[in-house]
Amino acid sequence: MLPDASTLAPRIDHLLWLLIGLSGAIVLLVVALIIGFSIKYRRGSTAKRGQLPGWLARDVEIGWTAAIFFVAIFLFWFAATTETSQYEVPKDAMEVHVVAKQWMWKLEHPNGRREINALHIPVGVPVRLVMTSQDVIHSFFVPAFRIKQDVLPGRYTETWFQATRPGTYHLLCAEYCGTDHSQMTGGIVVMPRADYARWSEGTDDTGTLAQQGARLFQRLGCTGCHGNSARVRAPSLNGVYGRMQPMNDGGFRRADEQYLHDSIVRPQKDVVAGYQPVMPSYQGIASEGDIILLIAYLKSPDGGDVQ
Amino acid sequence: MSSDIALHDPFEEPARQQVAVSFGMWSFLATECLFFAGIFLFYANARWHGGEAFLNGAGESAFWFGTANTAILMTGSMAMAIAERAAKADIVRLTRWMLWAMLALGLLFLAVKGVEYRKDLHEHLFPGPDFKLDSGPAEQFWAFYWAVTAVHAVHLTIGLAATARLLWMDRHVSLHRHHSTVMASALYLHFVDIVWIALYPLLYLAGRQ
Amino acid sequence: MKEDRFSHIVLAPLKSWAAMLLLLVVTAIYAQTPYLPAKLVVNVVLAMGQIALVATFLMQLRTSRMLVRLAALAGLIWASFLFLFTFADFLTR
Amino acid sequence: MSEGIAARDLTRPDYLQYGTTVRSWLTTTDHKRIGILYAVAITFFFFLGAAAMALVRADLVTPSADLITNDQYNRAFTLHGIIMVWFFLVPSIPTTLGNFLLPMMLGTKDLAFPRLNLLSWYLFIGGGLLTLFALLAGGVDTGWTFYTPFSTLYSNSHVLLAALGVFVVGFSSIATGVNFIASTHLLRAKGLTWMRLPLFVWAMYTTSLVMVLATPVLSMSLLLVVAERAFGLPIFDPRSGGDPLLFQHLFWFYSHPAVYIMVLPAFGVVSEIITCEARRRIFGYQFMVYAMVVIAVIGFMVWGHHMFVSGQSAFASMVFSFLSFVIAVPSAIKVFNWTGTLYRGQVRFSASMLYALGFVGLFTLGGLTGLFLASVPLDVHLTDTYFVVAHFHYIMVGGSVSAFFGGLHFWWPKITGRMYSERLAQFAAVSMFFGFNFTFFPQFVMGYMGMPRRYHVYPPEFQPWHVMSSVGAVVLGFAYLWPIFYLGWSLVKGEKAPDNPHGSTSLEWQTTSPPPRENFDRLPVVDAGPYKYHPWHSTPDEVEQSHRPQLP
Repeated sequence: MLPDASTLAPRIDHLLWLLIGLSGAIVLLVVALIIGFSIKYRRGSTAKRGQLPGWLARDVEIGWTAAIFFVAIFLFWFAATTETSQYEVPKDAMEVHVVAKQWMWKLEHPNGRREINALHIPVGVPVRLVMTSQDVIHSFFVPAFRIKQDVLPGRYTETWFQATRPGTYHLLCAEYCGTDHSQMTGGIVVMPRADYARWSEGTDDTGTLAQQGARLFQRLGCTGCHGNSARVRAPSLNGVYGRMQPMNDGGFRRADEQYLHDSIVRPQKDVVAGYQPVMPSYQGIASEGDIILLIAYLKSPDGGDVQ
Repeated sequence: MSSDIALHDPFEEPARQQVAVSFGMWSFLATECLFFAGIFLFYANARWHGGEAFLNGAGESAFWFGTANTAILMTGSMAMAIAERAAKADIVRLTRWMLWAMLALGLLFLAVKGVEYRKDLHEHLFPGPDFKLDSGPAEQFWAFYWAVTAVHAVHLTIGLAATARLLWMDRHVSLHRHHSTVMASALYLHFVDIVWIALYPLLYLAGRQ
Repeated sequence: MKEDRFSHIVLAPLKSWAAMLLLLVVTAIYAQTPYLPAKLVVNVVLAMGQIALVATFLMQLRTSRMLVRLAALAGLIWASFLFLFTFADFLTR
Repeated sequence: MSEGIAARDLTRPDYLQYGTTVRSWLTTTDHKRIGILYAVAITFFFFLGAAAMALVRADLVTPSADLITNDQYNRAFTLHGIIMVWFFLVPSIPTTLGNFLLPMMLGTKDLAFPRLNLLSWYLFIGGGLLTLFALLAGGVDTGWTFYTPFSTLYSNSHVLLAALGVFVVGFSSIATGVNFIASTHLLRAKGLTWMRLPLFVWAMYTTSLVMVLATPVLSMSLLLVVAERAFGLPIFDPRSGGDPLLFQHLFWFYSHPAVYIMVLPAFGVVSEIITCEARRRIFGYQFMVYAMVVIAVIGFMVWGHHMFVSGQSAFASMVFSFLSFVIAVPSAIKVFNWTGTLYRGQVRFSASMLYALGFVGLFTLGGLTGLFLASVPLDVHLTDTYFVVAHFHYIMVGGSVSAFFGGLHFWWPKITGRMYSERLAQFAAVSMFFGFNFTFFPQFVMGYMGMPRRYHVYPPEFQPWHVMSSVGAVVLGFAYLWPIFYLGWSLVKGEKAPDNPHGSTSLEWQTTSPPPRENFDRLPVVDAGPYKYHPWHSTPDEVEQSHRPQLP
């Protein structure tokens, strides 16, 4: 059967077997009643068929309805509690950036290592996936970890898992995305920590995401306005990640990954208070991969602090 | 008085048929209400997420064209109401005049709309490569503008066709006998007017600061 | 044409037409003058007022049976389901 | 049998002999003939959709793409989806059995708007031709869900034509819905109060409510796809701030109530069959009626359970999950009441009864797997896999289609005036039950193991399950083709049907079969509730026909 290779998997299996048990009992009850009544009271049989007392019919009915309602509420509560623990992403999670493109997965480790349709991760370390798509809706589905999250164009979606057992597991695209939807698959390779350390040693010299982002920050001309010595008035980006920004039309917005992504691609949407919407859009100039590098650079400690 | 209402098949007495036509038309208008609710949801979502840029886009709309058109359609709707009541009271000349008034005002509305469309196209306000403002929420406002005004124009054209058909029927048969048809057309045109009344602030007053 | 028929057939629509035009002028002016608060809310409320006028008087909902009024209301109620639950998603994302 | 409402004078022609030219059929406003016109149209679409699925099931026997290419596979399953949902399941029971029986059960001559009824059929045929042209000209590869931005920006197939075809057929079901609601409100016979209506009429009424109030939102969402794809208006375009989830909200606001449009009529048919064949008054009539009304209303508030993993907010997912659990309660009430109706009855195992009992069993399994998908953490794992495919096929095919076949067999003598061979029909019912389970139960297991939906090439470890499912599909195919022979045979050589072969006390059985043009010679007067079978220590045939109408 399906291996349970993540911390979430056993909890999902418990819920599944609880539901299978309950449903099996109800189906058996209904089928047994139908077959039993049909045969016992078949036409022409001599079974006793007196009149049913009125109160019996009504009380049995109300009793059954209340029972089913209680079971439904209990199942909702049980499922909801399982789910809420999945919503909080552990703080120390290892961040992997995923870019889905029509019919391939591009994954980038924090230390700059890039992979296509494969993801090497250490066992026992929570991994946070920050995902976006370059074209249509895809869906990051790893059956063995029981996780699935749609990957939307123009937006970051997140999910996380913590592998508990080394091995290679299927990575599948679960949202229909065109001709080769069924070929958009890959593998998650869960390795013991020592092997993972040795594997990630062999990074080529492109440097970490933040270093690549710094070079890109210069090349795309961001320093022209956002540099410290820039003449054009633009908000300073030093340590901007996570700060609450006052907006022009009143209200505040936290400068999270989504806000930074939108400000690069659609700068007119939410302009910081006191500034004019003069920034050109980088739609089509900076690809999703480049935006990930820029954001990684701005999240690094001395991000944005450049002449 | 009610004996001379034209009866259709399953109904025995005209009062029952009157309620049936009115109830059937209102049920259809409920579906139209949900139909437009879909595109209003798009407007609400685009305006909520669009923020300032959306309102800049809305600022480009032609305020005076919109206000004039709203007044025209309201007057037409009133004319149709008078026509329907006159048909019920069998006042033939008033019914005929008011139907012609409705047709004329409806065509005037479409004409004013045509002029506005030409002005908008001239100012590159159709979403696309040469869109006047920066692409993004402003372009979304104009996507809503073109889509909803086109759908509304189609609905108004259907209403005017129904009015023309009433005028054609008027020459052959007494509209008093076919009052339920007049009532159905009147309800439909009133609904087209209601949609425009709801659209007017969203399209023309959103951008005004 | 007798007096009461004239008032029902011509005067009643004229009165509601005049009221609607008045509301139109008010909403247009309110939107144009700068620095007035809550323009969106006021515009929408005035528009709903005009719609209520058309529905009750011109479309004679006031004098029609409960069944017909229910049909008129059903459209709005179900449309509110669509808005309610969709914005339950948009606002809390 | 009892002397029905219509005196048996052979001079009066029944509705089939009323005009035999093609023109008389194509311009008829008789609700009975329009029901038959619809039956012919949806049978054609049923076998077209089934052919597409036979191709897909044959190809899925091997994990690699042997029979057809990826693109052909995508167009085949999209064809299956679009044809089966909009051109067979949504119209199946309401437009055929509903059109035929509703006026007779209400005790009236025809529906409230006969010409609107004929217009509904022409809209259906128009939409059908548009969609057929789109599918033959190259097909659509977006799936029946038309998700953006794939359907608007990236798909290079005939999305526009298919969207317009479905847009037109939407108006056909709105017209039928408005007709049914107006007729039920305004054309009930004298003495037929709301709480004396047969459950089939309640099913048609609640289905029409859902059809009328849900279809317009589908029309608008497809119109917006056409506006974006044909005219470049950036409505759902993520590059200019559009939200793909907006389309999913608009689409599922229709598409979840659509599954209740498909299953509510089946509730009505099954209630009529079980009460007549078990000779028992329905168990808990009020509970059954309120259950249907609650399903019709809350059915509009649960669509978010299709979008738990699509990036919807956690709060919205919780709200939709809770309401999806609550809506399971009315379905459970109905299943319990059908089972209760069998208690102390006189059960006869006719073919329609076998279909009805099969429905109750399969619908229970389908409904309970819905609870799996309503709980958010399980749905995260199970959605977009074959578990979901199996779930909705259990309810649509195991439930709605077998109820449609049951209703077709139960009212066949009334519609055609001919009897069919009971033995062959029972064989067809049983073979369909086993063929269906053999096809779709393996998909539950495959789905939990992580086999995604709409996959043409799949990991090899799923092959045994796919082979099992494809073999089951062959048995199911046989079970669907089999009725064509013996029902066709009954049309030609079948013996003349008596007015009331099943001894039912329902209004439509009190007139001749096939019924005359105006259904009844004298409009019936109703004085009591719908199901007067209660045997009271009596054998089945002594069920007194207290339903004989008094002269008005």
